[in-house]
Amino acid sequence: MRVPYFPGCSLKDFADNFEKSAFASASVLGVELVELPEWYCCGVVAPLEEDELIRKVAPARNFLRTKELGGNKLVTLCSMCYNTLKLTNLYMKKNPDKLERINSFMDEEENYDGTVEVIHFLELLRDIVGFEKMREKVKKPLKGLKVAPYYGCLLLRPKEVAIDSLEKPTVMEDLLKSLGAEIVNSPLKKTCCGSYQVINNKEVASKLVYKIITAVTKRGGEAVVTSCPLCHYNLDSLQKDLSDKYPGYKEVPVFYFTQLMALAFGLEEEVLGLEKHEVNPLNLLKSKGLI
Amino acid sequence: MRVGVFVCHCGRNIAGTLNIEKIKEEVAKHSGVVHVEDYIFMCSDPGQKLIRDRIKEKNLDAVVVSACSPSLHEKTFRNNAASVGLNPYKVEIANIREWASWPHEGKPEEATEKAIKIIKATVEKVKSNIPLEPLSVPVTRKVLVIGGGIAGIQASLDIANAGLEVYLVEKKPSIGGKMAQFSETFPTLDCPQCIETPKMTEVANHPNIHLYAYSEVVDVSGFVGNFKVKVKRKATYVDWNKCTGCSECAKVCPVKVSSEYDVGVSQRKAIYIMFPQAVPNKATIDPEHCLRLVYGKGCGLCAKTCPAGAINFEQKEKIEEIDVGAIIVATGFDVMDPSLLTEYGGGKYKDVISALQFERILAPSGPTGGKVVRPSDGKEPKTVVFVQCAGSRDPEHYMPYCSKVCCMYTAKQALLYKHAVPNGHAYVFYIDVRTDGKGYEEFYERVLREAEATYLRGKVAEIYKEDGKLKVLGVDTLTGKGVEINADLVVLATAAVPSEGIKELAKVLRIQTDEYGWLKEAHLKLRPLETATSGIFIAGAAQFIRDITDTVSHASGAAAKALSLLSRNRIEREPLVAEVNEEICSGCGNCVEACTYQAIKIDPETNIAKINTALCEGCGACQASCPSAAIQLTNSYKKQLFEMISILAKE
Amino acid sequence: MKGSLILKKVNSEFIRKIVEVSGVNVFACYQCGRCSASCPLVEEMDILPNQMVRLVQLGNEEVLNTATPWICATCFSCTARCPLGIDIAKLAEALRSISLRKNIDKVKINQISFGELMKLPQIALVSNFRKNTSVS
Amino acid sequence: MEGAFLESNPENKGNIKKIKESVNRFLQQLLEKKVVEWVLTPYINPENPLPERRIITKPEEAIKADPLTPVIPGFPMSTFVSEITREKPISKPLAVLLKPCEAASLVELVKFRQANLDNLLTIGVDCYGSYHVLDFKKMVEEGEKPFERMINALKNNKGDELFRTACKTCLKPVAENTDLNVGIIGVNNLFIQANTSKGTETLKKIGLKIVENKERDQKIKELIEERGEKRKGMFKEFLKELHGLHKLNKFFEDCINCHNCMEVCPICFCKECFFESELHPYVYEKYIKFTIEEGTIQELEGKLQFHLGRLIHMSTSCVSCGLCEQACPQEIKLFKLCGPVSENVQKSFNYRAGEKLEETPPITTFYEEDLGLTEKQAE
Amino acid sequence: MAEKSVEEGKEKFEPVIVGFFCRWCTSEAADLAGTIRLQYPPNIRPIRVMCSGFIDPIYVLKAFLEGADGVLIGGCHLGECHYINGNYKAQTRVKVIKEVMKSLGLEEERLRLEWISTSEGLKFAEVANEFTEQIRRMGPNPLKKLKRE
Repeated sequence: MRVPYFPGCSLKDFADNFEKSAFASASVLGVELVELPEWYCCGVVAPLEEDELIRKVAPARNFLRTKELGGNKLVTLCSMCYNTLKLTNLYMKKNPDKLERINSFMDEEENYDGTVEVIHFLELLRDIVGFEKMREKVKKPLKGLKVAPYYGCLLLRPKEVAIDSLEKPTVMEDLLKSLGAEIVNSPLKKTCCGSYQVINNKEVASKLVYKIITAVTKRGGEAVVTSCPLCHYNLDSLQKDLSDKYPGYKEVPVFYFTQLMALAFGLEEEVLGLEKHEVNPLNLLKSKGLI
Repeated sequence: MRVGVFVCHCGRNIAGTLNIEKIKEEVAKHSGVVHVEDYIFMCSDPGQKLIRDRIKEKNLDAVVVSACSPSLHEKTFRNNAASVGLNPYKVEIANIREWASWPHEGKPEEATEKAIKIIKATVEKVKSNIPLEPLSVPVTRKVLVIGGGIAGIQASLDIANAGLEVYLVEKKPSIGGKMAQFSETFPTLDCPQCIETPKMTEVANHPNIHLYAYSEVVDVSGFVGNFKVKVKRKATYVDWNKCTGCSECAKVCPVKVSSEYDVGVSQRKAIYIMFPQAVPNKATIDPEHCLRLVYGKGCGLCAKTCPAGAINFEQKEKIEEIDVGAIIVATGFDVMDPSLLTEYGGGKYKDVISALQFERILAPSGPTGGKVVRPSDGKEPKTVVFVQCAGSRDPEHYMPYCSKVCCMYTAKQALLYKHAVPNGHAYVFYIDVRTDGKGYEEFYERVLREAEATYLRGKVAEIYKEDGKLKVLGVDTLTGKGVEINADLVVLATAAVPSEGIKELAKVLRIQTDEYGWLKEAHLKLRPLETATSGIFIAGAAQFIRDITDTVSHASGAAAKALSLLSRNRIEREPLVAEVNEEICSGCGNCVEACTYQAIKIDPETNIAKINTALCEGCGACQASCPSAAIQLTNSYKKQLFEMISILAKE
Repeated sequence: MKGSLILKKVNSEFIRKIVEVSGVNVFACYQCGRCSASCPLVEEMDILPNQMVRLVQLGNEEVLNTATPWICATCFSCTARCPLGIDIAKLAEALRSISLRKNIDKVKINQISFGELMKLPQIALVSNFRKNTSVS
Repeated sequence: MEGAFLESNPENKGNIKKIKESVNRFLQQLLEKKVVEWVLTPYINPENPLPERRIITKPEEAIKADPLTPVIPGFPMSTFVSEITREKPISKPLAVLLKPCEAASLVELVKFRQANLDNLLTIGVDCYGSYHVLDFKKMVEEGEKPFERMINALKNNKGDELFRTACKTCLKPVAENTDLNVGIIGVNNLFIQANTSKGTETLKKIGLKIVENKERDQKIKELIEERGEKRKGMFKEFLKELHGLHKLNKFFEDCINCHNCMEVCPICFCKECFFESELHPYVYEKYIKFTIEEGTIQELEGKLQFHLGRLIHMSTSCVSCGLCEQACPQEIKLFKLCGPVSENVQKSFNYRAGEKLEETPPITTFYEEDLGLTEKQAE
Repeated sequence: MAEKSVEEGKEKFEPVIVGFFCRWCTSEAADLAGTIRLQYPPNIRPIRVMCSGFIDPIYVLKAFLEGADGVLIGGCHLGECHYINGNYKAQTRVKVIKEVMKSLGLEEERLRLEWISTSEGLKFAEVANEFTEQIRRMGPNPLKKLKRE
């Protein structure tokens, strides 16, 4: 199966381990993510103003490229790209007059007709591949690894774009269970990590990360799993300071779900890009006999 | 055809805008019109006399009164004409006030033009009207009351005391409804056992009331005054004629099931009496859990124990048919299942409960004997958080409406809790406190002083368990601060919702529900006790959530409506029904499909449509479905419509 | 914010502007405060999200000088939980936009140290600039 | 699909004479083996170039049956079936041979209780196309053989310019609702296709060997696809020709209000047509009156009322047989109107007339989803 | 007609609209509009019928053929029909007519179906205003021109 894929900025640099592990595990499942030949910034954190349509042009271009690839589904890995593209797409579908104006901004290109569907890689795995099929491909079950799924905001909110139940999501839990991991359910799995506020208000983000991580460790969690490069950055890198600030603070490694997939599928360690992590996951993985 | 047209001035209401002389002049030219006359108030005594005189003098055989809306005076003018021997259906109203003079005040000429067209079209209609006599049908002077809560009980007693027979059908094994589950009632703090139980007993002993407990209405046919009702009497597996209600059976029954009456706070047995004061006070076996009934053999301990030999595992359900003239629907309400409120941990945490469950915990006759303990570990909760509007006033996620009684019962519960746990503390999250009833505001004030509860103005965001406590995340909008409370027990004032199965029942009764399932009244303001189907009335919270005071008043109102309907032996119906031209009918059955009331059948002998005029409501859907003009509505014939259209459509 | 509101005339021009930019009908709000109860960053804000809505309802332009819209991380918790379906995240965006369109940037790239810049994921930088600067 | 080959002798492959003989032998067997008592079929009329409709009861009569004839002479077969079975089901088993459009209209008539299928064995006859009665007559008179012409066109798969417009755009070359089909499309030999258990039983009773035939399925599919393309283009053209009141008026310029189109229409089953009732101005006296009072205008209104009104009545059930066009003495191309309009109406209700017996016509059912409400409410 | 305002040398076109109003809701709404003196154009000529489900499509056709420039059908909101589902029937029938009109380029916008309940006097006036304006913009029923030719 070949599916058009939108990477977005971070997947090409900061989070290239996310992309690499996703590509590798996708190919185990017979899925080929075909990168758009030419792509534009998603417009990060959906442009919400009603009166500035120019910000929605880049997503429209991405959808045109998708159609040129001969697809009508566009897959993203990054939660923020997913959210932005999906929201903008829905906006264009709901407001044909606005879509017309957006189209008028792209004079040389063909008009976008609103027929592309944006899906997150998690949805593809759940709805098209199926977790049962994934279970068959597991070579190294993540036995005994207590992981806490962390959704953050943008996969679930607002409700128009939610890939799962808003209040009680299970997609990551089901995925990780199929890999053999043990699930730790934290009530803060939908709480914001501080997002881009990490730049202006590092303290704010830091406090949130403290809450999120301690809620996990309190419940016996050994690792956090996410699907967003920004969540990953906040949850991973801000922990260093927390150890200094709070005596007895227990650091936990943060993974992208695709890293755990690759691990369970028995792929080579180098696709995981574990060296990029601030909180070293090696000890944990070794202790569980996973590397 | 000799048509007389009478043009009313309605003071200046009509004459102030319309050119009466022009109207008279134009209308007089219309074919068939032999007399035109105007008067300042046609509906006044002299005005009516004028019409009567002209009918006689001019030998009129049809009359058009050009005046106000037919919904105001159609009856008046028809009766007036009838008094001098003109068939009332030969009188039609042309509405030139609401439809011409009033809405076009600034355009007198166009308005006059429009009025002339309306009058001419009405003249065309009345010319082809045929004289009709009202249909008179006998009535069965008995009433069916569906639902045995306080509404059904009150309505049944009112009707039975007036001397009419009542069939009271209740789906549970006992009557009493929600009220029997309450601890104490606001604002008087009476216990329902003291005020409802006597009424329940009265129902059981009343010679005019046939109580069908553990029964359901499965089919209703017929029409006002003549309903035929099929009632399913479910198998109780206990011969109620023998059962004495001694409860020995329940003592020996080995199966424990969550109690519906206690809303899961306690357990009952597979053979059970709903509660000690149940009426009828008879045992019922729950076939889904009884070992004998599930496996078809074994157990049978109850049968061995029963001193009266009342247990009968072979009992079958029965369908009984009853004839009634009116039906009162008093099916009440339910509360939203707390497990739907996932963000509040409903259904997930044992100590997040619904207010109805808390009623049972507070009730002196409840499973804990009135001792307030929490479900998870039986400990006394020291911090209780009440969350109001849980599922109410939330069009985005749940119910958009205000559930109306929660403010009051939450206040009551906070007070009763304080009485039971003097060193405990209650927090109440609210959006607005609504106390719209006699003595309610006073009661709320009493609670504020006496319960020492902390009222927080804000809606709770979410609840989760942290370190053994229930963490409630809320806000106090008055101080502008976020709020976190670590609670022992959370009580959700879950939204009131229509009772389960009401939509199916409404279908059986051919009455309407609104989008949530509340029964739809004929008119929200003026006919709140009636449904659009004549002869079927609503009592109590089935129409919309209401407190006990209002429910009882509403039920008495419904009873009065039913009594007034059945005060005579016959009732009259409008004779405007469909009729078939057998020569033309090809028996295609389109009309059968189009008829909502199953009033049309194809006669298998002749292959021609036949109408049961008793069932026909006169909507005319059949005539629109007929490709030839074989089925038509009396006095709305296609010919009439065609003539009217051709007048109105021309420039 | 102290002082009393002198409501001689509600600044409907300001409200109209907000509605135009956000597409949100702020009058629907009945001030239940659930947005504030749901907001993970509420501790850092000078006024609560529901108060932000309130000020807009009153047509009070002072809302532009509060920190709240700038602390908002667009996590949509408020939007998702609002019983009336009011998109409060959109409202915050509109408030930011109105300020930003006066060419006032809330962050400057040169305030971020080079080390940080190299470390931060691209997504953090771009999203921050999108929300906090007039360059888009 | 399954069914049986009638012609096992490979030497006779595609022999036109043999095809006719085989079908008739099949009908003969139906009667001989007492599968049915009667067979209602087109029949050679020695007096007239056009076939007639006849009920045959004796096996030997089957020799002159002409079920494959590429013409519908006058009324459709479904009207005959309606006449016979409307009042009560027939007493003895009867086989009826129907062209696909006739079979479809029969289904609609059953829905409107105008025909009864009890005791009926319905046999569809593949129809590659049929000729206008006048063309057919002329051909016969001039010594050309219309049946052979049609078969040759079928064999070469090139259609025939002379086919009726309804046939050129027909998407139902094979009947969908019959117990059996006499198959000539997609087969070299004659193939009797069984669609129902009753059909299969019949084949067994006659002693035919039942086989699968996928090749025919494929060929039929291809034919329908090819026709579908053509139909799309032609319908678009037709509607363009009729677009707007002026063009419509021009279209009906020659209409003489004879109502032959209604008379022959298989869907128009009313005992008295609403448009011929006293409410309508083309009743003789009224017609004169209007002519005197308002010039000839009423004529136009009367025509439009009749044709548009009829369209409103029957477009939900129209089976595109095109007989209205054939019946028009003024040669008004009525199929250009009812074909595409009915298709649009039926599409909007997601309904196809004559397709399924259990489907109710949209005009008698009031489903919310038909009206696109579910979508609206979801918003 | 009284006000013959002159527009570009032409008479202002005053459309004729035939209204079929359900007696349980839209007729009542029209009454209400009058009672509270809402002003709307006098172009709509009303017929009070039992139910929108009573309306035979042929009536609509008849109105157009008699020269009406527009037809407005008013019924109860879906789910609120006095006869339970008459308005669904109306909707189906209107859909057939509209589909026929649309296919033949007969300006199906000249036919409008609206749900107006008893209490919606304001909506009635708004619909009357808006529909009259719409028909005014569309111009006269082409049949009138055809008749004159």
